[in-house]
Amino acid sequence: MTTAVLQERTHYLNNGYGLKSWLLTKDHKRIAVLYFITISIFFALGGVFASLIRLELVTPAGDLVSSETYNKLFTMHGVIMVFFFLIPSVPATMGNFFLPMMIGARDLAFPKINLLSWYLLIAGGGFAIFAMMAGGVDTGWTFYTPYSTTYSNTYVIATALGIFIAGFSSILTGLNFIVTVHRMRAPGMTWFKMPLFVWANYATGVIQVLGTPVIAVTLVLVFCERVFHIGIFDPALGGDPVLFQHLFWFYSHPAVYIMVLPAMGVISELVSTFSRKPIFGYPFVAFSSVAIAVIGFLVWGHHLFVSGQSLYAGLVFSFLSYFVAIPSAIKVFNWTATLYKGSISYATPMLYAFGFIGLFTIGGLTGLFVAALGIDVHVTDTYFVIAHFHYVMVGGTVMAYLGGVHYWWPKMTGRMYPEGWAKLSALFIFVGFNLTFFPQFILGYLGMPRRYHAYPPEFQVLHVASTAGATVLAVGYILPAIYLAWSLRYGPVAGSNPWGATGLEWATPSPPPTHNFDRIPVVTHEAYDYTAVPQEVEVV
Amino acid sequence: MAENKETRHTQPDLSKPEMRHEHADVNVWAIGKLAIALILVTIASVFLMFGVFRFLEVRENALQPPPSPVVSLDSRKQPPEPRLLQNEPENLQEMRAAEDQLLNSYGWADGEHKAVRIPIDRAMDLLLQRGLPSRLQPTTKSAKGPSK
Amino acid sequence: MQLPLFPEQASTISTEVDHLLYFLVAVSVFFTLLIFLAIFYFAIKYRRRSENEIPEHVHTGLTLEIVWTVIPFGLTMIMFTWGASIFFKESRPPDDSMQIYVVGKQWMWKLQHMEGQREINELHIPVGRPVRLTMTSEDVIHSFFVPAFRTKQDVVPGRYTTTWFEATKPGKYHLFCAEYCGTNHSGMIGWVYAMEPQDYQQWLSGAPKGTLSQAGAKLFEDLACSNCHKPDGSGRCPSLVGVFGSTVKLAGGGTVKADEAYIRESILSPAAKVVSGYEPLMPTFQGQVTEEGVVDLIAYIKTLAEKPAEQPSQPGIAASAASTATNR
Amino acid sequence: MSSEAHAHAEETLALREQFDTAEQQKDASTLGMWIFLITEIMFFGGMFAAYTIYRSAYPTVFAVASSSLNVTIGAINTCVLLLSSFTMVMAVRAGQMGKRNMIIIFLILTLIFGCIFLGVKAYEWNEKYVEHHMPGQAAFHLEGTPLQGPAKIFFSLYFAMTGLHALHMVVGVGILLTLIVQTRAKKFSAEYFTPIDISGLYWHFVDVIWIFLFPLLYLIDRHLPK
Amino acid sequence: MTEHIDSVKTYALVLIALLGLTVATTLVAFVDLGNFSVVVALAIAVTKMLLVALFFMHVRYSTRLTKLVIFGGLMWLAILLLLTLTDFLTRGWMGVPGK
Ligand code: HEA
Ligand code: HEA
Ligand code: HEC
Ligand code: CUA
Ligand SMILES: [Cu+2]
Repeated sequence: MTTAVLQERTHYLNNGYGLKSWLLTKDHKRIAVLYFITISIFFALGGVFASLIRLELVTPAGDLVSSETYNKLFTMHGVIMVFFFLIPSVPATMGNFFLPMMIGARDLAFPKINLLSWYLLIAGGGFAIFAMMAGGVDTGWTFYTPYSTTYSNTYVIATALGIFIAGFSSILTGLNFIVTVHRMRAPGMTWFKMPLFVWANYATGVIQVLGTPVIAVTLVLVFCERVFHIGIFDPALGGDPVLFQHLFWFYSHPAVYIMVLPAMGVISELVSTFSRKPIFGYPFVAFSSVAIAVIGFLVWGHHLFVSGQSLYAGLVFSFLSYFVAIPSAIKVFNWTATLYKGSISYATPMLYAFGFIGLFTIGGLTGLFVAALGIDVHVTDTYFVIAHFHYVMVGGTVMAYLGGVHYWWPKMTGRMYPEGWAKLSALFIFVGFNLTFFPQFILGYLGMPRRYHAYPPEFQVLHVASTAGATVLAVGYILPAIYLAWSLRYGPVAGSNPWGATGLEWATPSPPPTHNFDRIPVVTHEAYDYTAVPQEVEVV
Repeated sequence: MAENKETRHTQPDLSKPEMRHEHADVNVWAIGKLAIALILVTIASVFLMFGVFRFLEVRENALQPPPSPVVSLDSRKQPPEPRLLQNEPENLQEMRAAEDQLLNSYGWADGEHKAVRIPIDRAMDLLLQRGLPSRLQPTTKSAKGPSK
Repeated sequence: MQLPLFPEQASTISTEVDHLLYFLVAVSVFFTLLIFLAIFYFAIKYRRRSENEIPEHVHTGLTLEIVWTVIPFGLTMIMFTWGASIFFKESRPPDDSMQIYVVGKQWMWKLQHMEGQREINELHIPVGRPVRLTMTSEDVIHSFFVPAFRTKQDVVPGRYTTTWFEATKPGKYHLFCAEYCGTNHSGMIGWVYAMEPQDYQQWLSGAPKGTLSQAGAKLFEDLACSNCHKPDGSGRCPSLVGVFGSTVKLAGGGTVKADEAYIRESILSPAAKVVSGYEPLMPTFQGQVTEEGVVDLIAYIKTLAEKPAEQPSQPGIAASAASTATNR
Repeated sequence: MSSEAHAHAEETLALREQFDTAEQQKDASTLGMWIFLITEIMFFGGMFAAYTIYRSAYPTVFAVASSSLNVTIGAINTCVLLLSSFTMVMAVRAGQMGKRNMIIIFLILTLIFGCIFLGVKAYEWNEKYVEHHMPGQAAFHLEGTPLQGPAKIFFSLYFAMTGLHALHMVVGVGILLTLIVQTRAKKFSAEYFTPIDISGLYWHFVDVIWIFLFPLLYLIDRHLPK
Repeated sequence: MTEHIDSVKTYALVLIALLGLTVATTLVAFVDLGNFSVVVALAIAVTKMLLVALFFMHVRYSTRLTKLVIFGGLMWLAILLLLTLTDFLTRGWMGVPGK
């Protein structure tokens, strides 16, 4: 299969050239590629801020940057990573590309709205970048009032507007996914024959639709208060800053499940394909995605335990926070059980899946620490919480994201990634990650507060270890950027089903044609039935 | 999640457009029941917390030192004199201030406004000038200047 | 090269928090090892031998699913109850605790002892005695955090929040501000000195300026509270004698316990809760009195209690001392 | 869908290529609009939550501040909006029957009622501006009195909620105009009138929001003497 | 798809009911029902919402999925309000300022 043959066949990549064919495309696959480029840039930007933070924290005294700059660094790092990288990461790239193909549809329900979602993310990102260039924002990614409304004199409004617009991108993506799954499945593709990746993205869509509007209106109220001093959150006029925290976290906890659920969907695919076995307890794993999405809306008060919230509410939210942990436990155990008596291959995506299950378990279990009222009083707003959420977000979602990128790379680009380099970078990432964030658990329990530009000298050794880990991690992330770009030109040509996977997306040539399927597939087999793996599609 | 009853043996006739996508949707009735169950569990846990709150409160109150009898009095009244000093340094400091005030100020020394109180320094100067009403031995002249 | 790995245990609650931590660490290590070892074992035992090998079907039963739902649920309920009981203990100061007022202000802590000592970024407390902090902020949200005591409580502008601890070990412990509050958030730190009781008394009797309640009395005059609030309750304003700690009947029904938060609210936004039988005549003193001023006023109002039936005043200095002590 | 009707409707049917049948497309659009309306419920829900908290915290102040709003105008405005809902549903009914000129008549009527509502709203806001009830204004009418803080919160909630509602009305008016233009361009038929149908849903939803705003903002404890 | 088409009479009746309820809620507000008046106002508003939704928004004939979506939306609004109130209504139960 020489590269020449590849050029002739028209597929979604060479079906039209030039800027206009990309910027006005309605093809869900092209929009996915646009998203992929956008969020990689935001990830790099957020990563640069993270590296500067880690460099600053090498010394106890705040001597690399001024405290104003440091405050802007971690704020921009948090805002860009959460709103412009992690929330769109899996749903907007792999979700957009593969959800329609997995259920046998030609495209999403509303392609024009799908393109609008991308433009909204770009517009929102534009505002955030403008705010950053013009002087940055220093309120933390949580924008707590009254600091964000009255005392901060940085570009709060521009950043809030950026997040407001990007929020609608997330809402419309969620809406698109929900309608597509309900109305556009191929004949025979009942709900229980759908791949678990589709279940996870469906549940994520539900959260995006129900949660994001609340932060949108909260940002509008912050905007009004900052411009008109109207007092909804201003204590001097009788407003209550804790009300802002309630409205902010009503969205922001479900938002963390927006970030992790699609990643869990990817892991279900990887674990099944690379152990060549149907997922153990398919209905339980499918249901736990929806359960996490729903119960995720009942627990936001666990971010307010010491914020002045009443003790009674603390009891209620701590109790419900433990409810939300059970579906995650069910998922982890079912993934591990799938490996039993499987035929396990060590391809890079599977290494990332192993990494995800291990690190998500550690991250999730530390979530149980901070959900316990007695412990959270001591560790809230310390590096313990930083370690908890980096374990589940960076050790979890980013690892699953990279696993998914490598898994579907041959299908998206028609090229295979270099296996050797991929395994090396996975190792760098796993080692670098643990060296960066495990010391932060110890720092946190010692009492090192978060968002500190200077700290007492006795914490220095752990900070230096964490920064050393961050450099290894940075190398780990830069490697894929290089060899994946390299593989576009020089990578070996991939077949239509290099992994022998069962999804409908593998029943199309790599890269797939614009209309996905010549004939609408009829689904007769159960999900993950490895006796009926779609055979190599002969390239015409 | 029961999907539509008849299992699909025959191949759908793809020529007709309606047959080109799956119609079996989610069993809304089952989800409705789940939603109701979720609401009940949430409300139940909110009230369960009421029980936990009461239980912890009773347990905690038991550990508290018994309140001193004085406190049980109606807080509007204070026990009769003499009372324990609650804040010794404060009381000591106030007593000294009161004494200084008495010693260094002008004022009526008695109710009938006959005798006057004058600051101690002033009194000492006057005493020096007037000399002490010494007993009859004229010989011991006061060491200091002439008596007035 | 210092490398502490575990914080000091310097308060009664710290040992209890650490015991819960050990339990959680044990559960986490167990499940982490369980998952990691299972992955490694399965990955090696069932590694792919040949490319087209299809593993036989494994029957997925319901029992296993129930087992790994019920066990984690049981564990979480233990974690919740244990955590909740510690939290309850941490939130309820003993009745006999020593009162300290804390005012957080952008990038410094102002602490006031009842005896009048005012400290900046430093707090001297006796060991073995529960200390209760009533805190508020003059600008943004701060958070009073002493890692060695395992206690933390946000300090919210516009209302009071409370925390308490009882030091068990004399020493010098870090005080941090844990809620982001702007440019110098990392500079808003200080020290808590836990001292033996005798050292504390010695420190206490250093050079107290006017006590809190004295400053409050002066303010009560300056702000003309006195010409509305007469001790005998004449005129159209309620007497404040003995109001602190009593339950006040409100206009429009309902009662409220007159604690520090109620008194503060009556001063800064009187319209919020109006005493039954009175008109909301009282102007707001928002902006005319600082947080410290409110704290002084509260300290003064606490001392207002009905004078017992007037005893024959003993003559001489003692009388004046006794009388001055009571006629504030 | 009988087959011959299906063939006839083919050319007027703007069937997007990713859908197989018109019914599937209509279901998808309706479901999509309803999910969008749910996001609107949560959008306004945030403000309703703030309203609930502050009303329970400052009941008397909210009653006093609410009494400064003009009830009669509010009631009339509510009736205007209900009328516009009626004409909107009549337009949708006309769409179902494919009667083009009836659609246009009722759309125009809905447009008129919508503009009346916005006009009355503008008048009310201006009156508030004149009476210094705007929280942003320096000479806020209750300045200095103890009620000043919470009253500002009531009025900021009042302006935020009615403002965003008015903004949704303006968007609705824009949609109505496009619909009128499209109907005149013969885009719709008895088989394909989905844009009118889902615009109707949007319009009725905005009306329902006002149905809750009116009592919650205007009618707080009106029985109390001023 | 020949969806059921309502008669003008039904719509007119619903309109009259809505207008009537609006007048009713305005008048009721001037009657002192204590804190019961909020309940009445909300009850009237909910009935008006149901009228508009069932008749004007054709929820009566729409798919069960649409009804579930509406029910879900209202339930989430209830979650936001209820769980926020578990904080604000229980402040001060510990008798300690701030808890
Ligand atoms: C991907 C993101 C993600 C995920 C999935 C989670 C998952 C969880 N989180 Fe976390 N969290 C964040 C992102 C995330 N979190 C962020 C960003 C913050 C801080 C934001 C800020 O302040 O800036 C935060 C903060 C945060 C807090 C507030 C800390 C503080 O600021 O005081 C709390 C408190 O309860 C919490 C709890 C939990 C819980 C109980 C889970 C559960 O869902 C975890 C469940 C998983 C498991 C339990 C592991 C798997 C189970 C087993 C291996 C079986 C054994 C299990 C049992 C015995 C139960 N998180
Ligand atoms: C959501 C996702 C996310 C991600 C991925 C990360 C990634 C990282 N984060 Fe963090 N972080 C947050 C979310 C995230 N973070 C949040 C929400 C906060 C709280 C903010 C606040 O308190 O307000 C926070 C705060 C935070 C802190 C605490 C700051 C403080 O409290 O003072 C620290 C400190 O060490 C830190 C470190 C890191 C590091 C070392 C990484 C590393 O993983 C980053 C490594 C990545 C790189 C080095 C990028 C290099 C790669 C390239 C350049 C190639 C790619 C480019 C192409 C493909 C084109 N983060
Ligand atoms: C113009 C007269 C006026 C002035 C000046 C005034 N008050 Fe008041 N105060 C009142 C009235 C009337 C009430 C009862 C109505 C109410 O609760 O608002 C009251 C109530 C109070 C209460 C609650 C009493 C209770 O029984 O619950 C406190 C405490 C209080 N005032 C303290 C102060 C302080 C401290 C000052 C000075 C800084 C002050 N007042 C100045 C008129 C006044
Ligand atoms: Cu004060 Cu941070
Ligand atoms: Cu959370």
